[in-house]
Amino acid sequence: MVLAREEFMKLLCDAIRGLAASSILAGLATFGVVGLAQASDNKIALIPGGPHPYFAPWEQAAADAKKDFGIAAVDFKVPQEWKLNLQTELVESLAAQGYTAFGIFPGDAVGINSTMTELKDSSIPSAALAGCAQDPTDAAFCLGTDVYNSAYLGTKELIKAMGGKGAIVHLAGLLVDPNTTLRVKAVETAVGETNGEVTLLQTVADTDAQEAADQKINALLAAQKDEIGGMIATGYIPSVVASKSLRTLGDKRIKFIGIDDDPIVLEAIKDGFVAGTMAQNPYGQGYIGAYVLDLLAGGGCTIKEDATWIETPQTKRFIDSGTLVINADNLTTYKDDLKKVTTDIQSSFKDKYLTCK
Amino acid sequence: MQLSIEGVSKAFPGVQALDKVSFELRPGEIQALMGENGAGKSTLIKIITGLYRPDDGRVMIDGQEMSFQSPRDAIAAGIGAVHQERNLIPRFSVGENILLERLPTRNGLLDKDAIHNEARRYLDLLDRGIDTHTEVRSLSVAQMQIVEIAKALSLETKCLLMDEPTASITEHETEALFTLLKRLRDEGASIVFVSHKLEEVFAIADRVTVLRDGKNAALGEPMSTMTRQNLISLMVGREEHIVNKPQRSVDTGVVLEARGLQTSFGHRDISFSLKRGEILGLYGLVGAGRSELARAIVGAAPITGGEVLVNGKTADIRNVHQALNQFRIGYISEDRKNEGLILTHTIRENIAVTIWRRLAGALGLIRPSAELDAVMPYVERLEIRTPSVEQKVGNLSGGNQQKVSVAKWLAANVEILIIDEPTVGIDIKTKAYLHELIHEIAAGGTSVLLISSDMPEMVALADRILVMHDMRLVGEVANDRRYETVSNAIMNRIHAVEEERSTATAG
Amino acid sequence: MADVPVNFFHRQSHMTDETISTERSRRGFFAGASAQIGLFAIVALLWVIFSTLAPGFTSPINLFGIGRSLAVDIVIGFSQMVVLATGGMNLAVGSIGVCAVMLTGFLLQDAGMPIPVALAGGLLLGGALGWLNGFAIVKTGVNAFIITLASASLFLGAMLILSKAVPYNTLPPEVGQFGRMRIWGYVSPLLFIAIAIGAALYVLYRHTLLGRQILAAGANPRAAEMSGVPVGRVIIISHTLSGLLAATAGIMLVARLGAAMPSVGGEDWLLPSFLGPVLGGTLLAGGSVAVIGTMIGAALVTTIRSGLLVLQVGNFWLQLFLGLILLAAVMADRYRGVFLERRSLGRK
Amino acid sequence: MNSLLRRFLMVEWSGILAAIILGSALLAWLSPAFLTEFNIYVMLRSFCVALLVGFAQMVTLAVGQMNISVGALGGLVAVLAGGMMEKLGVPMILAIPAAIAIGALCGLLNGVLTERTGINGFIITLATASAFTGINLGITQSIPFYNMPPGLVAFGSDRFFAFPYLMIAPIIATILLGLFLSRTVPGRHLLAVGGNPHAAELSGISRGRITILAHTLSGTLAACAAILAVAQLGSAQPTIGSDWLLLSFAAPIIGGAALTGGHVSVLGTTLAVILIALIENGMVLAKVDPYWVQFVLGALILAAVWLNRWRAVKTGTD
Repeated sequence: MVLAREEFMKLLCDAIRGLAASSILAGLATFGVVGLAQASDNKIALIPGGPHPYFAPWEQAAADAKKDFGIAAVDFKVPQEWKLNLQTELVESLAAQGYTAFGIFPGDAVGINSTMTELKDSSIPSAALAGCAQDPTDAAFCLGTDVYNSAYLGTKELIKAMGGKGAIVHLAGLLVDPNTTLRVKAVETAVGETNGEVTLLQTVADTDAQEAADQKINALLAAQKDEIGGMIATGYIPSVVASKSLRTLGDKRIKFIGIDDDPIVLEAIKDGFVAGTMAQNPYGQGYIGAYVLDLLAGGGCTIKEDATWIETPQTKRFIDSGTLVINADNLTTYKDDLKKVTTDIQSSFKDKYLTCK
Repeated sequence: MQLSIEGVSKAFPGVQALDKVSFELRPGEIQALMGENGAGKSTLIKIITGLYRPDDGRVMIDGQEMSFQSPRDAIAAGIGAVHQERNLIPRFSVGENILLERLPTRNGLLDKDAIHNEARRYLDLLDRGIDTHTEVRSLSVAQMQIVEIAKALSLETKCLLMDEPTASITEHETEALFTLLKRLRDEGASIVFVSHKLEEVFAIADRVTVLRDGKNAALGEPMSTMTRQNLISLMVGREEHIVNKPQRSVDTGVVLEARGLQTSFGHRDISFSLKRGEILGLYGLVGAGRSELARAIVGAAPITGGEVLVNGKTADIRNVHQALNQFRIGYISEDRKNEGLILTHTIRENIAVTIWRRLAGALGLIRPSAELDAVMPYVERLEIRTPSVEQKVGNLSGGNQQKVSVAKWLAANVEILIIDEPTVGIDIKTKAYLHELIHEIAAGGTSVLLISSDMPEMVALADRILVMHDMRLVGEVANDRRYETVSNAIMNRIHAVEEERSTATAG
Repeated sequence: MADVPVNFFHRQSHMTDETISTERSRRGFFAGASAQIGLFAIVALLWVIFSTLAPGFTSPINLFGIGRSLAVDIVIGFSQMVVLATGGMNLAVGSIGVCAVMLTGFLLQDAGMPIPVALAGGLLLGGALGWLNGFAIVKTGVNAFIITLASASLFLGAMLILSKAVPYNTLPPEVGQFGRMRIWGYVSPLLFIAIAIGAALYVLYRHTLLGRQILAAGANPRAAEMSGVPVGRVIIISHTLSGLLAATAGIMLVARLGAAMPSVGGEDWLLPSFLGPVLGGTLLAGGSVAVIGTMIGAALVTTIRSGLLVLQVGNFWLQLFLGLILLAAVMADRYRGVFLERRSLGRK
Repeated sequence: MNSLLRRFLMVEWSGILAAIILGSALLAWLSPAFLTEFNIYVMLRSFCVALLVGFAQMVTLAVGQMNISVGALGGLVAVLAGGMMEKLGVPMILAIPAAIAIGALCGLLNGVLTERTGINGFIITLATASAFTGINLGITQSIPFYNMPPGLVAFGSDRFFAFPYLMIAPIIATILLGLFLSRTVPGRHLLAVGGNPHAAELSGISRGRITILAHTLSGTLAACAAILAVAQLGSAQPTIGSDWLLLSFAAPIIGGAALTGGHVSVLGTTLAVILIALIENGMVLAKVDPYWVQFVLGALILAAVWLNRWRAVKTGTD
């Protein structure tokens, strides 16, 4: 039964590959004059840290990139669980199957490095997408949200929404995740810059699981909702849970900045319970990532070492995939803004960051 | 109920437990089922009660062939049983245990009053002293046995199988049970009675079936035609009985001495001495505190006062490890399933457990061949019947298990051996053999403290007999191997103490 | 408590009896080892199937990957197995592992110690934390589940407090090179470490005083105590060994990842630590271990997972097939055992 | 009076209760927010799901089994309920019972597989856990169902003073389960099989059927917990249940259950869940440094268990 299914899927894959090849040929015939990007026979895998709604747009991004850039295959491959060893096993297995480039979200910014080194040793380029791998790293570049900057800007935004003074609380993710440490620092820095006008009341960590987040955030509100002037969440789950708790509480006095565009958060922004959220650009990360990896894997291009990389606490080769604040004003238009950012980065990437033959 | 078993066979890996065995039970009779340990009695009972399915042969009730898939079916067909193993739920109350599979309910919920009233009815037939609300795990072994019997009775089945029901209960309770069984028989019930105690079989059974090596040695012979001797020879295949060992006087140095011992069990002022090569009997009724004293001596229970001297030096024994390795004292527990043996381990490992330290060479390595060499002499000497020493002890019959638990302490080669009820639930042949052995090791210079409630055994073996009653030593009796005088002397001591106490409380 | 028969765990006893504490000599090697052979046959069958269906399965890079993750899983399995042998369990394997990882990282990176010293430090810490578990269990008499549940939290917490969760990612390059090293092109040296530990444990349980005492204490603590086995000491030693093995697994991961991170270990190790031993035939009730079985059990899971990855089963459905194949494998093994048992009876 | 105290101390969970009282007093003194209506509501609400999860494991422990799949099963039920309501438009009144029935069915499957194959329940439920998670992820592709009926969401967040409506379910479950285990025939048989399987079988109790019953009940309870989690979170998240496993064992065992079966305590489990909720709430209230949270959690669990142990040794109810 199972095997029959595998057989079937293999056939299906072959069929799709055949179709793709013929359509590319047809495409070349038709648009040859226009000069569409050369069709490549690269197989690119986009790999998130684990199953997570944030990465859902990658699937579409992969399909679009494959079509737009004429790549043999761009596949979205998800590790079974949010565990480093499952992610690395997936990468190794795909490498064994002949994938030629990898766009990886480093679920663990440090832990992924040895796998990237191994990929490089086998001349397979890899890039960190959505989040960065910690230097020293063999990732070709990092295209994503600068977690430090995002948290810093978010805190700034929050302070602005609070009118420049008050006490805030930071809802952080897994404490053992190196990114969490950066975010904690970023929030502390932003608070520090107010010269005491704003104080950091408390940092609540390990809010990455639904129920833990629910329990901790509600307990926090119960304990000090009168003292709290604002809250910032730097994780997907606490952002969702806090939006919901504030709605339940019906308290619009407490200002809240979340992260990512989960429907619950957007809804809460619309109804005024949430001041804003730090948007990221998952689609753009996947789309541009696939585009660049294709260029690198083909051997035609190499990374330009002296390009105008942004330097972050995590890595020296960072490209911001676009960080913007979604608030009531741009709630309906932010997607277009992000699209524009995506197009801008993609069209200038080759010249800015690559050396091509 | 007419129960007939025709040509039933049952094999286990390595053993043919039953080989074309027949058995026939009529309404209104008590039939004894006899045989040595391992003869196949328990297997037969498990087939009748639906726990095992026979490989071959038929089980018929009132002329109809039955095929029990589980004990449930057997109970439904009207067969109740008291099994040899303890079959109670430790954390449940006595009442619930008795009525376990058909707890009375009212409106879908358990009717606690009904449970206890109902259970009370059956319990009262045997013993009024047990409260039906008590949790079973806090009962004594004897009380648990009573509960088991009450549980079987409560099924009110027409057929009752009793596998060693009297093994751990007092004489008084046994009498009550017998009266009851006879009454049930007269009311038309069919009863199978399994026991190693010949006296009991003669006292209660109408007919007897004997098994030997998984085959019928006798089938439904009337008891009236039987004598003790021919019943024994049917079981063991030759004549055998308990022989008193020659009287000895041991006049050597003291190896173990207790001075004014007190324990947390309530022992007070226990003083005695054990000489080299002596067999010192410790007699007492169930609950007198003998096993507890033994446990305290070997360090398995705390001593709260007084002192123990080994070879004249004060010995502070904190655990069995120390007792064995430092003071060379061993204790053969009466509770072989829980304390004596590791049932899931092999014979080899069970015997060698006490000598691993000695066998271990450099880096603590044990060579299996050395282990085997150390173990085999005891397996052979004790005639432990097994296809291989790699057999798990849990698969052996009770008698062979007991031999293993003795063997491991023989292997340990200790100077002082405390032997606790060595022959309970053991067939006559093995019992005689163990007696021979105990005598032999004492003659070889090992000092033995023998705990037993089996008076003939005590008289046959001990050089001196200490009498224990209610956590105190109440006297010492010299053993001249004359059963009447010795047993009278012992019982007199116990009665005297009882009387003293009742006058004291009356006064 | 002690009078409660602990037999529910024993239900699987026929399918499991591996090596140690079971019949062997008279019934011959194959009868004794048949349980592992069955599981081994299933693993082998899966290898045949996967390599036929997906040629990438036996490519050097994939074999190397399988071997390397298997090595760590095996040692994690061992760290649980040694306490299962005493009838206890250790929920703190992951926490001990990560503590050892972070100490090793600290010694290498911040303290600048030479590699052998740092490794010894990590292992020593693992052993010490294990000893602490064992000591608490024996002295308080509270069951191992609760003690190690609490200590898992304590150890992890202490690590966080001391390290502030900052990873050590500039270790000497030799560490990472060792983790990436390939012998004959497709074998990781880590696999040899795991096998060497397996061999040592096999000897421990089969041929040493301590091993025998551990198994006796696990099978029936009261009987063992009454036979002169120092049960308390044996339990403490087993927990120390468990801590040592957890630390070993952690340090193997340091080599594999080239960094010491606070995110390895923890709760993530919990299920894998039970999976190998239990699939391989170690009884949860204690008194038996299956060293080779643990290795094969871990191999079974790694094989299925890797095979499904190579076969490119749909993104999110992989977990389902993993469960189904695992179920099929254990059932096949079980029925093979039942079948053999029937046949051996039939011959008599 | 003294004997009353002694009798109280004889009860096995009295140590845990004492720890709760002690802890509450301490928190009330430390943080004025502790006894506010809203905080009590928050604590009660956080305890609902955890309690049902603890019960789901408790019934399998009672019969001497384990259910590794509680969380996976819960996650599957949550997304199935969510999917039915959002994608298929099934009304809440039908979708919830149907989802719970599916949970019961999954439990039944666990039970039947364990019983028929004779394979250790640990392995079986480990494998089914993987299968359940696989179906969950396959259906959702890890994207939650967001649009839950307002009635359900309101049920999950509304309150009557400090009393969350959500708590109605665990209260009913506690009472029913307490009655079931102490006062009904199948309940007693369940404990009998766990306490001494051999004896139970010899008494004519069908061990197989009782084992299957326990697993089915476990599945049902896990499913109820999942529905409560959906109501509480306001969306059907595929990650529901992913962190239930350890909690599911910790609650009954801290509450006095024997891992070997045959002995569980509904009240003990409840108190253990309260204790855990209290510790977690207290750590937020007391503003414990995040780096210290894990450490303090472990230390407090250890302290509570040690207190109970000390009590047991002192009263001889070891």
